[in-house]
Amino acid sequence: MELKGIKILAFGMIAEKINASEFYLKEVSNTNELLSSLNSLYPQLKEMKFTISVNRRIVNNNEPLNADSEVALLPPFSGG
Amino acid sequence: MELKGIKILAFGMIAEKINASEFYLKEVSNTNELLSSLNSLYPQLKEMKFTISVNRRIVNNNEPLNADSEVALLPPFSGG
Amino acid sequence: MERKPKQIFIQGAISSSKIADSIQKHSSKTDIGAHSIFLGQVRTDEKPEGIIQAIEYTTYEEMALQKAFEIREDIFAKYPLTCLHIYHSLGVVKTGEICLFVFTSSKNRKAATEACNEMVERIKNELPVWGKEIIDEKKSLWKENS
Amino acid sequence: MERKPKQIFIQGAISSSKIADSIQKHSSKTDIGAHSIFLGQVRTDEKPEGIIQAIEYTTYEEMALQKAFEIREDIFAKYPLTCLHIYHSLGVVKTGEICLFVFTSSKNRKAATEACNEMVERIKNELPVWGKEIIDEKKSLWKENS
Repeated sequence: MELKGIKILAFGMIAEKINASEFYLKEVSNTNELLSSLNSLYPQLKEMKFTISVNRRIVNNNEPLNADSEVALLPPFSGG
Repeated sequence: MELKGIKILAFGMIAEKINASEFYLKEVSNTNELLSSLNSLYPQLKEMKFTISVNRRIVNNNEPLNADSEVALLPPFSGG
Repeated sequence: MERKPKQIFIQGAISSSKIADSIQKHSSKTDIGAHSIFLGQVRTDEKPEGIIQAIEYTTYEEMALQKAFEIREDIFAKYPLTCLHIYHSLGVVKTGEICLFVFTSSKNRKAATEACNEMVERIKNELPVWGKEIIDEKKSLWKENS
Repeated sequence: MERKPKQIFIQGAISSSKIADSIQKHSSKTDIGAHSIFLGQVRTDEKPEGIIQAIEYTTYEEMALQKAFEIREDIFAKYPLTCLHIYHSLGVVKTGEICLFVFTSSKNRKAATEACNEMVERIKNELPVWGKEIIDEKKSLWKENS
């Protein structure tokens, strides 16, 4: 975490908008901080709907993050 | 009708009970008369559940019959 | 286009390749978004008289085809379907084999699934078809739909 | 026996022969009386941007397999099923081709049909899968489930 920060996966239209399917963010210790950080880094995400998963579970409240957390940005599902 | 009477088709367990899938009945001018006639001819049908169709339509009330009527004795359906 | 009663009966079991062909044929209909399929399979059943090995189906064909046609028209009027197919076996179908194939297709899934369920219920209740459950060469029972 | 997440994804379209094989395999399970199958087919759709030619599916695979496993366990706990199979396409699936195959089997028809419907709803709502609707080499839209 000191070196690269937390790994963030992006999918679907989020990955398309930010032009990356994987990136790292430093100095975020919970999901609220993550959201603020994303908003300043990628203002284009502001008007987009997405949920956050931590370790493959969707989180609805502020969730602590650490170096091993696997975080993902999930736009609305459209399988089937 | 004068010669052979009305044609009666029998299916499933009814055909098995009376040992015939087709027979003729004389002097029946409606389905109530048909039922009485069946009861005396085939007493084994008395305890059996079946419906009657005339010209491929199920009848629930007394229905007139003529030489051209296609009558069938239908035990409970068990397709599928 | 006037629709007319069409054949729904197949002699013996319905093969999985018949089902695959039927699915494959719909790939040219690109307005379809959802298919719902129901398959009835002959089940081993233990009765006091013995174990069911097969069911032998008979029908009053003219009436059954007319009734299947009416049900089909009702379902087409009720649901926005693209296609609706029914196949029912006649004669002997062994346990593990398919005896009923109902196939509905529509733009969105709700119509296809609801129509398929309703179709199956109506077929079981309204088609003059009878199943004789065969235990061995001498013993059989008349199937009852629950 | 402990059940574990298993692969549900197939690269490209789901073929009708794959579906037939899956049906055929169940003929040895003679306690089955009913199968319910749902198939999702990629539909031609006219959007202001153009006509949809294909959908390209991507997923967050580890999460999707875990979620599919959880849904499967829930459905098995809720309905008396014999079998339950799910297959979903990844990559490009053209209009007219099958992208989703859900297959439930049970002794009596009610469990199979209800479980199949519930499974399809949950897959659409809960699996992290995304469809990109392809109009041509340059244009595409992100699919939204209704």
